[in-house]
Amino acid sequence: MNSDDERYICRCEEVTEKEIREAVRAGARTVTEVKRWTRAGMGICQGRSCKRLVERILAEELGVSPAELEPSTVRPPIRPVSISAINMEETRERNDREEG
Amino acid sequence: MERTNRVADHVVLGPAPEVEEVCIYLDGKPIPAKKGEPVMSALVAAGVTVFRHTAKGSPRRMFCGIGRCTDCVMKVDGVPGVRTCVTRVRDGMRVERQEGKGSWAEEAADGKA
Amino acid sequence: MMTIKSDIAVLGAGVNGLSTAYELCKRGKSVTLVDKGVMGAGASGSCDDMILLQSKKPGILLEMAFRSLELFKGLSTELPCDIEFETRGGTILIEDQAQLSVMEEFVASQRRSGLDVEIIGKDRLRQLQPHVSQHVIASTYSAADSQVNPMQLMKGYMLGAQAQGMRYISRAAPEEIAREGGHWLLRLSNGDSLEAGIVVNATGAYANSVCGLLGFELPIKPRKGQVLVTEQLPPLGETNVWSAQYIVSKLKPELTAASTGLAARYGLGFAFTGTHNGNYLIGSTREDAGFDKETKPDALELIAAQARRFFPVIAEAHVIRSFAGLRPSTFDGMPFLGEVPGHEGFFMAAGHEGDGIALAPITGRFIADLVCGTKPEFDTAPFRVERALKA
Amino acid sequence: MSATERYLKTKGAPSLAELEAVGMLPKLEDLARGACLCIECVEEIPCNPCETSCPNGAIKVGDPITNLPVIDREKCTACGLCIPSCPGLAITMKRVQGDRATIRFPWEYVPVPVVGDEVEMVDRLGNVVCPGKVIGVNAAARNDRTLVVGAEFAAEHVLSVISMKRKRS
Amino acid sequence: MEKHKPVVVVGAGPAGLCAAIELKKAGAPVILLDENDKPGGQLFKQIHKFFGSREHKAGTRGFTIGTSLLDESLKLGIDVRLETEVVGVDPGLRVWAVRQRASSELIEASRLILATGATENALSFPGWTLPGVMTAGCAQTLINVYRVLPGKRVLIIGSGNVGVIVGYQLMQSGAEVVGIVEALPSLGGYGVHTAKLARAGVPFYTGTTVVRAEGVESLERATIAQVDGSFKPIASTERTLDVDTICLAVGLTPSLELSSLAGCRTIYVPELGGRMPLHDEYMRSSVQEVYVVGDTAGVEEASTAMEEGRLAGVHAAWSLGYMSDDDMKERVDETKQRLNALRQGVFGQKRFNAKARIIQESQLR
Repeated sequence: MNSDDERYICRCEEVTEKEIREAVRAGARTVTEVKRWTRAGMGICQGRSCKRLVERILAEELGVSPAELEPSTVRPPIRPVSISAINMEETRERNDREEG
Repeated sequence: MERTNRVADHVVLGPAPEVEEVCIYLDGKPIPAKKGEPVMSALVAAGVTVFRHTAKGSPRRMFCGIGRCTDCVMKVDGVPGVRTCVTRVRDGMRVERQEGKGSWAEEAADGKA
Repeated sequence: MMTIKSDIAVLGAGVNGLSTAYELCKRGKSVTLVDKGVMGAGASGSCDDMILLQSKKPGILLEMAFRSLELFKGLSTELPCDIEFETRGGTILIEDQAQLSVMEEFVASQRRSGLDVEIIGKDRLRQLQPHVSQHVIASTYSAADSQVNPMQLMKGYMLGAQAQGMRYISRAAPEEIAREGGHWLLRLSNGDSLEAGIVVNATGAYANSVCGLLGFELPIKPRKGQVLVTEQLPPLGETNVWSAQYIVSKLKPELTAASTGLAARYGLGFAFTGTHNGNYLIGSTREDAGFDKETKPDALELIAAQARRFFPVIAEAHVIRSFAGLRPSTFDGMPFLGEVPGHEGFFMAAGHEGDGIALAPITGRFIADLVCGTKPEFDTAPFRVERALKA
Repeated sequence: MSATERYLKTKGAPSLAELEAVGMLPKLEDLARGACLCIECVEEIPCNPCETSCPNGAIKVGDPITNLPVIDREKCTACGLCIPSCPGLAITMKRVQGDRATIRFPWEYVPVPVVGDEVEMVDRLGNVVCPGKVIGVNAAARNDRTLVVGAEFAAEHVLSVISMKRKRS
Repeated sequence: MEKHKPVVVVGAGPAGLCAAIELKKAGAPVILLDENDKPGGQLFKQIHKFFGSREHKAGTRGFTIGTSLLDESLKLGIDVRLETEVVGVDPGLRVWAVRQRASSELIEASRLILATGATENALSFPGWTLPGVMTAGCAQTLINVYRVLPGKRVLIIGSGNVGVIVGYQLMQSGAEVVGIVEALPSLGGYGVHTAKLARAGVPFYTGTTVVRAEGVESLERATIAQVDGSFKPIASTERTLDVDTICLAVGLTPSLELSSLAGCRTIYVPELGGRMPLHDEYMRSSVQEVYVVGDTAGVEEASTAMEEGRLAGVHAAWSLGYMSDDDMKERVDETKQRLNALRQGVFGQKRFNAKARIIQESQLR
C-alpha cells in the first residue's frame, strides 16, 4: 500500500499499522489478540496511548463498529510500580496492631 | 544569554514566582531547575528536545506529560525507565538520555544486600 | 450452521494443540483446530519463556525434554516466523549448605541421565549473573537450558499449519461430542458441527470438562501461576534463573524452614527470565484456586520480595503488569497422552502442568505417531489414560 | 442560524452579516447616541454570567440557561461590568463620536497595554483594519485578571473592529 | 461493620473532590486518593473562566474553583492522600494504593467512588513520535502548571474545546499558533472560544488533516491536506507549515482500568468518549458498591463532573445509612436540576440524550 502503513501505532513497542492489519487478517479479532500477535500495547504504557488506534484499525478491518469489539482485559498494576514499592508491610503492621 | 523557555510574565498567572533554584545534570552538563518541578519541565525549559532514543533509534521527548504514556523515560540517578514528567528534580540529580533499554549503573551492580 | 468434515479435530489452540495439529498436517491429514476462545488464551499464553531441563527429575520427562530441545532447533528455521529460540543456559541459585547438598545429589543424578549440568561457585556465577545477591553461595549451571517466545511459537505453528490447509475455528466450544457411524460428531457453540474420525483433546486445564461431554472424568486440575512482568530492562545476566529452594522443598520437604503461611499457600517458587524483548518475567505461584485467573496483590508482593532477595538491583525496576495462567496438573505429574479406553479415536494430549511449552514439539510428534499408527519414539505406558481410570 | 453556523463554524468567528441576522449588532444610530453593549454570543451554550453581572438587568438569559442573551438597551448604562464577566470574551462596548470610534474589549495577553500605546485594530479574523490608540486599561481585581482595554480608532471601522493585534513578545 | 470501613474515592479532581465533600458532610468516613502532589485533577491547568451559572461557579477560573474545593475539603478535614496511585482493585473492594511510588497499601472500602478521569486520544501519522508532537493536555500542563513553553510555533489538531482553549492559552504564554486543523467540515468547539483565536489571526483549516510530521531529531515541519468524503487526504491540497510543536486534541477516552478490575459492566457511547462503565441515575455502576463519576463515566466538563460527584457522594452516604431518605431525595433532585441545566442547548442536548441512554440501559440489565 503506501507509506502510511509504516507509521507506528504503538509508540512503546514501535509496532506499525501494517503489522496490526496483518494480524487482523491472520485472525486476530480483539485488542488482546492483536497485542499477543504484534506486541502493540505490551509496552511500558500498556496500551494507554494506542488502544483506541488499534480498536479503530480492528473495526475498520473487520467492518464492524468499535462498539462491537470485545473490551480488553486489565491486570494490575495499572501503572508502572517499582518492585520495591510492591510492599504492604505497613498495612500488615497496622492490621496486626488493630487486631492485637 | 542562556536560552530558556520559561514563561516570565502572564496576565492570568501573574509574574513568574520566585522559586529556589537547584541544579541537575543532563549527561554531565549542569541545567538549572526550579525546586519542586518535574525533570521534564526543567529540561524543556532548557531547550532540551531529545530525552531518549528507542530501541529502533527514534528520538523521543514527552507525549502526555502526566505519567500515562511513559514516552519521557530517562535514566535518573542510575535507574533506567524513570518517568521524568512525574519525577521531581533534586539538587545534584543525574539525568541521562536513555538509549534503547538503557543500562545498569556501575554502582547498582553490587546490589544492596 | 454448517458441518465441517476433516480427518482429525484438535480441541484447544494452545501450544500442544497447535503442535499436534501442525504435525498431523505435515503428515497429510486434514485437521480442524477448535478453541472455545482464541489462540493462546489459556496457560500457553500466560507463562514464561523457559525451556528448562534442569528442573526435571531424571526419567522419561527429562528424556523427552532433551528431544524437544533438538526439535526446537529445527522449528526455529522450519516455522514461518521467528520463534525467538535461544540457548542461554540456566542457573538454579543455592542459598545455603543444606540446599547445596541436596542439589549436589540432584545434579549428580541428572548427569547420570546425560544432562550437561554442574554446580558452579560464586565467582563463576557472578560472571553469568553479575547482579545476583551476595548471599547466594553457589548455583547449578546447564548450558542446555533455553528459551522460546511462546506466543511466537504458537503463531509459527498456526501459520505453518494453516499453510498446509488446517482450518481454525475460534470462539467455538464443543457442546456435544458423540460417536456416530464410526466417526465423531461435535456440535459447537457457534452452531457449526464438526465430523472427524479422530478427536484430540488438548484443552489443558479445561480438558476434564471436555471429557465430561463423553461421560468420563480425568484428574486434571488447574494450577494457578501468577507472574510479574517488568518493563524492558537492560540485560541483568546471561542465563535464566530458578531458585533451589523450590526444588529442595519438593525433594526434601523436611529441610525447608517452615515458610510463612502466605508463601506456603501460594506454593511460591522463584523463576526469573529476561525475554527476547527485554521484559523480565518473574514468577511464580503454584495454587489450587479453581478457574480464577485474577492476580492478587499479596501474591505479587511475595514474588517481588523474592526478586529483590536474589537480585537487589531490580528493586527500582518497574512492574508493568501481572498475569496468571492455569496450568493443567495431573495426580501423578505426568501428562495424559494417548487414546481413551472405551472411546475409540478419542485422544488426550493434556496435563503438562509447567512443561507445556518445553514438551510441545515432542508432544505433537508423539500424538501424531499414535494417531497415525506409527510407533512413538518414547514409551507410551507412563502417559496412558488407563492409569487414572484405574485409580 | 444556519448561515451563522456556516461562517462561525469554518472561519472561527461570525461574519458581520451573520451577526446582524441574529440581531447581535448594534445599529449605527445607537452607536452614535452613546456607548453600546455588543454581545457576540450566537450559540446556545449553558452560560449566564453576563446576566448576573449586570446591576441594571439590561441582559436577559433566563431559563433555560442556554437561551441567547437579549439586550435591553434602555436599561444599559454602559458600565462595562459584563465585559470581563463573559467566559467567552464575547462582550465589547462600542461608541461613535464624530469620525472617531471607541471600543472597550477584554484582553488577556502580555505585554499589558498602557494608555497611549499606538496599536493596530483587528477584525474578527485578526486582519488589521486600522491604527488605534489605547485610551484606557482597567485591571480591577473584580475582573479576575481579564483586563478591559479602551481604544480609539477611525469611526468607519466601528462594526468590524473587535480587538487589537497582539504584540509578539 | 460495613459502616466502619471508609468510602474510598479515587481521583481528587472536580468529581472526586465533590463526592468526598458530600460524604464527609454527611458524616461518612472517607479517604480521597490522588496520584498527584496536589489535588484538583485537571482543574489547576484550567486558567480560563468556566461557563454555566452562578451555582456552577460560572465566570470563575478553573484553578480558582480547584482552590475553593480544596479549601472546603481541608475545612471538613477530609483524609486526602496525595502522591498515591491506585494501581489495582479487586471485586472484594480491596484497593491497592501505592504511596509516593515507594510502598503499597491495601485499603478495604465499603463503597468505592471512581473519579479517575479520562485519557487523551492519540492520532497516528508518519512522524507522530517525533519530539515536539504531544497531546494538548501535555502542552497545557507545561505552560499553565510549570510555566514552560514546549515550543514557539504550534499546530493544533482538533478544534473541539480542548484544542481551542489550549491554543488560546499557548498564545497567552507567548507561543504562535500557526493553525488549527479539523478533519470535519465544521469546527467543534464553542464559537466564543474559536472567536478568541480567530481575532488573534489564527487560521482554521476545516476538512483538513495532518499528513505527516518531519524533522531530524525533533519536529521541524508538518504537512496538512484537505480530506475527501472518506477522510483520506487529497495529495494535491498538501501544504507544509514550519512548526516545532504539534498538539493533539482529538478527544478523550474514559479511563476504564479500575472499573474493569472491579468488575463493572461497560457500554459504548461514542458521544461521551467510547467505552465507559454503565451507571444508573445515582452514578452507581453495575457493581452496586462502586460508583463512577466525572469523565470516567463519560467525557463531559468539569461542571458536570462536580455535579456527578455530588450525586454519587450523596447516594453512597445514604446507602450506608448516613443520610435520611428525604434528605437524599432532596439533594439528588436539586443536583439533577443543575446537571440538566448544563446539558441543554446545541452542545448539551447530545450529552443529555447519551446519559439518558446509559441510565436506561443500566435499568434493563
